[in-house]
Amino acid sequence: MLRILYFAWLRDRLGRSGETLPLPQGAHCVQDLIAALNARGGEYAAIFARPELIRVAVNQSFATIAAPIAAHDEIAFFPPVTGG
Amino acid sequence: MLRILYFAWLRDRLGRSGETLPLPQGAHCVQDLIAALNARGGEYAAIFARPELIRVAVNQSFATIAAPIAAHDEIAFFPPVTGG
Amino acid sequence: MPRVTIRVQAEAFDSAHETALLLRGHEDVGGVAAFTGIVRGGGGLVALELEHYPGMTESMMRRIAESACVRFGLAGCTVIHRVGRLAVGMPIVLVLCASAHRGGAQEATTFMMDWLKTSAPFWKREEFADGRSAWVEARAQDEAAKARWGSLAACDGGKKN
Amino acid sequence: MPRVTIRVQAEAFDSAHETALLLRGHEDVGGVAAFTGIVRGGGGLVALELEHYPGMTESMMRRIAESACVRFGLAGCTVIHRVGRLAVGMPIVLVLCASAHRGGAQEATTFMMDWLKTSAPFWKREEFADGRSAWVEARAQDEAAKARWGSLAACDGGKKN
Repeated sequence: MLRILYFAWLRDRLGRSGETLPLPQGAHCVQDLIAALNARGGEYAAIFARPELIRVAVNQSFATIAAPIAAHDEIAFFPPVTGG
Repeated sequence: MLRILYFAWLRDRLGRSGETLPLPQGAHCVQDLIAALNARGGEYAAIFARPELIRVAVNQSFATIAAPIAAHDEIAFFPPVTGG
Repeated sequence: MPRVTIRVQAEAFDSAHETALLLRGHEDVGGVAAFTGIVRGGGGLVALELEHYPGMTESMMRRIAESACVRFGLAGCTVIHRVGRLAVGMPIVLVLCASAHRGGAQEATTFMMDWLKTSAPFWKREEFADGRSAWVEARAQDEAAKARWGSLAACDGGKKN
Repeated sequence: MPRVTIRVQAEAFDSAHETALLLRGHEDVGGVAAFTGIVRGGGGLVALELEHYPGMTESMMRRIAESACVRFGLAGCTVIHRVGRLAVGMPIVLVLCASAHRGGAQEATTFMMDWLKTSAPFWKREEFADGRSAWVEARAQDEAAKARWGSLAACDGGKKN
């Protein structure tokens, strides 16, 4: 199972901080996962149809949407960071 | 009377931290005072014959050797500063 | 080995105590540069709520700190970032850099703040006196500030093994 | 009015306490940059003896601090310089600059240290383990560091009235 995490306003909009999910059929990279989430419609579509608004980490390192994913990966979606 | 102060290695070499002195005859600027001190010979000459080694303050502000001086001024001689 | 300390905590920090810990036993340090970020008031702001990504935050902070130690030849550095609700006037973040010479410590502090602001997964929500609340948006100028340091293999989007 | 604190003292200072005093009642501060100078060991050095020119020291420190407040728009700054005998590892000098934004506070700290090192009348004598002792010579690079800030009417050799 993939472990998906949502932070900041993504979590607020989706109403959840994370979920577990089997690797979607034929998904090889982050972009494939985004397409699967987008296909859910509703708030998911509102967010994942605009990937330029979100940042991704795969296994706790920043990643691009082209980054490969595999079963058991931890994939986090969040807005650009604003700490410091 | 002028109040003359010496700091750091100037004080060590001259064996005194200061002195009071009447304004030397015809002295109008720091350079004239330096000439009068240099004329004493000994350690005074060793130091004041090389004014490039020393820095001057007149009434507690940095000054050049061309700065005017007058009776009752406080004139300090010291090496370049090394604080901080 | 440089002495690197990383912490994410709700509690306040004591910069003098942290400086003493950083310096302990280091006779080759000539200066410690520090930056303390504070919740700035204005526009009716009451507090910030700081959220982070536990695990990734600490590992990114450590990578940034270790890069700074190598790049600026630091004797050590300490980075403490607070989370949770922080009222106006409260300290949010502390960066301490110890070095033989002043310039390295000061530059390293700037470097660490520029990277922290853009590469450590923290998010701020603002709470206002009138009850409004809003997530802070990232600023393009923070990315520009980071960019002037060039790429940082250990921090710049590399995939961790 | 910026809050300026200047002190020359033999005693140690507490940077956290000084930071709290500097910030008290200032809701418009977003960051405090600090630099603490430390007696760096090496080459058999045991201690420094710090001498100053009482009166002129304080007035130069104040002029430098007030210039920094104007130039960098600081909410305030604190400069504390110790004198007397300071063993290796002891703090010598503390500069704190508080500002709405980070960059101003950090730049102001560098500016103040560059000016302090070249324009405040302090002198250091080094004491070594073998009994030798020698006055520290001024470094050309300190003058060069100051020079990059351009002239500073209030500090640059002007005669005080």
